[in-house]
Amino acid sequence: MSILVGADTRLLVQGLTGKEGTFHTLRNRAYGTEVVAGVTPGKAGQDVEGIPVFDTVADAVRETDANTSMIFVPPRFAAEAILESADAGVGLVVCITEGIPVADMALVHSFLTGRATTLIGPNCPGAISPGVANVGIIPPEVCMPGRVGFVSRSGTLVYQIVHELTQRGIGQSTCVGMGGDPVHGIGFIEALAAFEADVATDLMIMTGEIGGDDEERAADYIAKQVTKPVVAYIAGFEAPPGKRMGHAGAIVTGSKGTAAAKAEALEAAGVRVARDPSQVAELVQVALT
Amino acid sequence: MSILVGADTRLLVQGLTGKEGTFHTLRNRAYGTEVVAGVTPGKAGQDVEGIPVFDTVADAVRETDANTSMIFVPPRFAAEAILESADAGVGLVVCITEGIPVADMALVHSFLTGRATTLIGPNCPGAISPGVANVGIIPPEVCMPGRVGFVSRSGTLVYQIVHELTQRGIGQSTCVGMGGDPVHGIGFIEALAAFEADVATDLMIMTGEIGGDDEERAADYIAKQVTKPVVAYIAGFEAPPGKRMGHAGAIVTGSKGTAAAKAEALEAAGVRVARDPSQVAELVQVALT
Amino acid sequence: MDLYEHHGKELFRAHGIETPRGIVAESAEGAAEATRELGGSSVVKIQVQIGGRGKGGGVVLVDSPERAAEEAARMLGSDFMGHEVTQVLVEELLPIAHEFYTSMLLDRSTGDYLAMMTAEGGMDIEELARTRPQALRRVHVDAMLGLRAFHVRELIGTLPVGAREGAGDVLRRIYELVRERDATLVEVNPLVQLDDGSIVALDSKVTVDDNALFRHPDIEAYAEAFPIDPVQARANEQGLQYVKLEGNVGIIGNGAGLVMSTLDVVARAGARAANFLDVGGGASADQMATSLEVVLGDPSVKAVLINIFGGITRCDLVAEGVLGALERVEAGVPLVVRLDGTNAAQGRAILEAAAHPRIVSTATMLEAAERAASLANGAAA
Amino acid sequence: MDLYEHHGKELFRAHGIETPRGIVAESAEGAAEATRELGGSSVVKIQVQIGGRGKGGGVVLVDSPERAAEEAARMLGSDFMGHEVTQVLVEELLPIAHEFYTSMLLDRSTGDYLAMMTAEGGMDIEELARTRPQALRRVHVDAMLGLRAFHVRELIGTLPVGAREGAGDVLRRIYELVRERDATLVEVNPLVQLDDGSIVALDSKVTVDDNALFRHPDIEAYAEAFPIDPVQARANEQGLQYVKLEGNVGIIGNGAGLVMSTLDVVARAGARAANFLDVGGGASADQMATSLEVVLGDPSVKAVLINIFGGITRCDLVAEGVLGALERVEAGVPLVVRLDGTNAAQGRAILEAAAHPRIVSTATMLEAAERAASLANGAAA
Repeated sequence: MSILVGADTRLLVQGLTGKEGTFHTLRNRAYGTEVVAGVTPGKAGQDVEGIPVFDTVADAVRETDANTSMIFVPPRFAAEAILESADAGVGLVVCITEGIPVADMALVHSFLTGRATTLIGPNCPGAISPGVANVGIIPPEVCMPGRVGFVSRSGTLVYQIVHELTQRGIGQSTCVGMGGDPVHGIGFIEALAAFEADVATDLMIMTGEIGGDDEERAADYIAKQVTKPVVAYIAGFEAPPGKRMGHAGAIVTGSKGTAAAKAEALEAAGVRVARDPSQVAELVQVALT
Repeated sequence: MSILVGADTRLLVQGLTGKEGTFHTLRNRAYGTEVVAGVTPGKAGQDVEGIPVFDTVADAVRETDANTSMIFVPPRFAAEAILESADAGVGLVVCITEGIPVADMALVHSFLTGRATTLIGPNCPGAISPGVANVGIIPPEVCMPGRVGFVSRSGTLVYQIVHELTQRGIGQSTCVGMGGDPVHGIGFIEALAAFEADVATDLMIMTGEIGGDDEERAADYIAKQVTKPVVAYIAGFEAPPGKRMGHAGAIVTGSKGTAAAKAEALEAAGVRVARDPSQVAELVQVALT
Repeated sequence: MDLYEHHGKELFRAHGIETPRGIVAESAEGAAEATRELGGSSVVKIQVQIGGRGKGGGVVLVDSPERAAEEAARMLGSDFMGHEVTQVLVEELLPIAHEFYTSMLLDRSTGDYLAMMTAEGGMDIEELARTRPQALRRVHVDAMLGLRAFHVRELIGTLPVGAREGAGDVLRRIYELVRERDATLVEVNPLVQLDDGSIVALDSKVTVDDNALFRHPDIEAYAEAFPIDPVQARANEQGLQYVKLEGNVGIIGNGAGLVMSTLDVVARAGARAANFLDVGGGASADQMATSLEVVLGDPSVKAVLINIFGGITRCDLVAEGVLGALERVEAGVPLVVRLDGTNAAQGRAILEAAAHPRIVSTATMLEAAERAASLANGAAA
Repeated sequence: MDLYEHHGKELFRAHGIETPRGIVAESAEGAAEATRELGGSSVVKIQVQIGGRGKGGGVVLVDSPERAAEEAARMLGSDFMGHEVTQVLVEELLPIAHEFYTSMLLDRSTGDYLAMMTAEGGMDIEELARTRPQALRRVHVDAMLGLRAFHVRELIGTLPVGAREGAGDVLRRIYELVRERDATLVEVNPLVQLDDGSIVALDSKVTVDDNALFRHPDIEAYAEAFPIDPVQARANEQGLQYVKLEGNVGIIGNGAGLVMSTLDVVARAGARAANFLDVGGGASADQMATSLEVVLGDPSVKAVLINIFGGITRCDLVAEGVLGALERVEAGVPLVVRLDGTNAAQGRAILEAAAHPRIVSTATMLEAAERAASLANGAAA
């Protein structure tokens, strides 16, 4: 079992015919993900190693029953690509693209509110359910099937920590890189809720970063709704305070947003918080035994 | 018990200071509805018979914890008024205003999708839970408390049929006039679902009209999801076929939309369909005994 | 409001959608002159507020001004499916390479816009939708999201590659027209590609939301070209919803549902309604008087049924309105009056006190319908 | 990108928001001349990419051109909280009746825009939000819904009645600016009403989304006025995220999370990072070489830690990049290299085979941090 991506994933790829799109799609397919379609305007009728290409997501969905979309289109077109998939009723959209203007994402956020599409990303490595399906760019070699769920804002920290879990023989149910953009889709809370409900997940890991208040809100949620053990890691204790955004920014986030405040909030919610990435695997092992 | 409006209704009225707004609001209050606020831009600080007036819905909600809004503003401002209440988090909006441009309602429809605001109307008489609360213009004299739920597209048919129910001593849990505009809020399905879940409702009545396919979809829903008895009446068997909307309209609705087709669909779903309004009360009496 | 084809095309041109050159004529000579201007041949099309003109002989190709005059003479003043013809549109003939179909309309069952397009413009579209739905592209457009590039790509997908860009452009302009002019329907059948590659709307069917006409005085003014029905005009002036029907029982009621229902009940009582007339909510004495004038002005009416259920409307005022009207209008036929709801007792008392010889007061809707039907049938017999 | 006040005001004026007359000066004489032009008195304000200038002596009222020159001389070339001052803005003094505060920003926790306004412009806004939140109106604006009349009415609710219409107009213009120019923050503190009733933005703080600069070449060009840091410029050119810090361990890693984490681990190992440098995903040999040049160019660096976890990035290419860089750049300090993930074994083998005297290869991140810290501290001792 797993969350978000799995045996019933039928993947279409927006931007399949681009260099990165082709490379990662073929890697995902080689891993066992069912890749059913690509979408590139103007290239309908072509194929990429046997994967048929369509002009629109609606066409691709109608012809192939795709239920998941992975997006590799350039930043200036990526928000539109998310809207296209949502409008076509695709259930899960994984947007890998980095550098999307945040105003475009604010429109996406508004449109997705209350609609039946879940978004992962943008600027994220995607999600992998080891041994079953990989949608995105997480290197599957570092993963192994198992019962730990993992959600992270950072991509490379996913690779790093999953690698260490695997080295200790601790497998994963699903690893999700939610991306660190200011306005993004699925967050810690949605991922934790899914793991909490997933019978094949025994424990979850979340790794956060300075900025925003996603981790603080996750801590609240864990305190109230999560019964499975949670291990966390927060990066950025030593990060510079960053550019001051005027008074308004401080009013929005209050004293929240620092790594220390986040770690504290999580610990107060009963989460074991690692002090460096390598400690995560240790804490998981302790929690599982 | 009841649906939509009841003892916990805290009503604010957009357009309270207008002639109609004042008249019906005071009638609603006299009936026992808790009216907590009015909203008229530029009239903050005034009051109408002790009901405080605010400039914005957000203000009114903040100061009075209003949870329901009734709208009496002129058609060209009414959609904006609905958006204002939805944006301020008001849970139920009852829009009485008639003649709102349908394009304005299409925007409202989009914004409300997936948001936590229920809309009744526009161009509707509102909802009454006899003996408890009245939000709208249904004359409460014709109602009596009881266990029949009623939802109707037509206003005057509500009055007519409720009157006959009451004359036979059959009381109502809640009567809802959903309005007959092309794009509207709550429909038969939402009302029937609420009545189905309401422990104080034993039977529901729905009265429809020619046009659209709300009744056909309700019939599908009843067949699949409703266990309580349903009595229906459809008006418009003798109505002229109306202006031809070009081929496109016919493609949208197919053969649906006639009173006969609607009555047939409902009967096929096990609904008792009255042949004239007065027969409704008879059928209800039979069903209840 | 359903627009004439030539008014719809005026809107098309204002939004950059190409149409054939056309001239409106109100006389046979005018049609001949127009055809001469267009080079000696043309297509002559009756202008009415309904579709289906092609099948009904309302669209004719002519190869000379004389033929144009003949056809226009036949058309003008005739009745086309209940619509009086006062104008014809005379248009140039164009070299057509392909015929397509497109439409955009407000979809009441989904609360958004539905856009459709197919490469098979010559076909019967309803038939096509039934038999080969894959040939007809249908796209729902959320009002806040608007028509997006991906919607357009989807819609043009069945068209020949060389026509797609131009057709996509037309779609964007139609959507703009729909949103900016409050159209609830725009249908172009056929939309054609000419030999030179350009995309032209050969026909137009445009419906504009009556509730939004206050925003579009220019469109409202199109109604001046419609043939005038004085009874209808009188009713509209007073804000009454009036539709002429085929029976002999005049109907006046408040609320569309109740009036429709009254029609049904009268039919079940063995008669047919002569009209649909909804006085609306909060009917005043004045509106009631005008309603009576309108209904009594119809010579086929043999009895009138006034069916009022008082909500906002107060029955005492209705009773006074009826009596007041009878001082201004002579009632040659019996009036069956049924008052119920707000202040019904007072209303009935007022009627009883007046003891007007033509007024029959009844307590229930069914009884009222039966009395009115039997009075009308008795009169007819 | 955080704009200078005078650039922000240029955007304000382009969107119809009034600002005081102002002249940018880059010399004491320029400031004097500007003050003369403005009538002999002015306010002189340093231009830097951060706020808090008022408290730091960065804003001074002067009553003569000579005083303006003095203040400008003091300001120009100075360091204001780590920012070099190269420009001052000289503005006219205005007769102020009321001071307000307003701002609009993209709120990452709700994914929409947050607009705020209060009549109390002189106050410390963070303090006000804490102590008397009812005095600060806060309104969330959904991006598809846009700023509506009711939002504006809510926001201006605490202002004097005579200022509301004008302030509402400013709010609409700010929203337009935010949406059309991809601003993620616009703050006006104070927004003032003059004695004549007009509403004027006395200050501007504008941040524009870096990801959207491709849509706004005019705004991107504002960066030309910023003081140039050659190291930073070099890094930016290669698409590297580089931030100078205070320690002595140079850091190179891939992915913001991993680099931040590396900073933390080095700190726990007893040293401090000299910089943050993220080579990004799919780092090429070329980027690796530039990264090393950038980091080694910092004289405070006593050891370098290269921490790569290969995902898209291939460790063999990283190893080759490091060796290639060392042919171009002389490394006067030790380089601790930790390679893991995609092709890590090959990468480590390449380094081993090269046996470069400065390179220390380690297997884990913790070990790498400890080695780098002790090497840097040893060198420092």
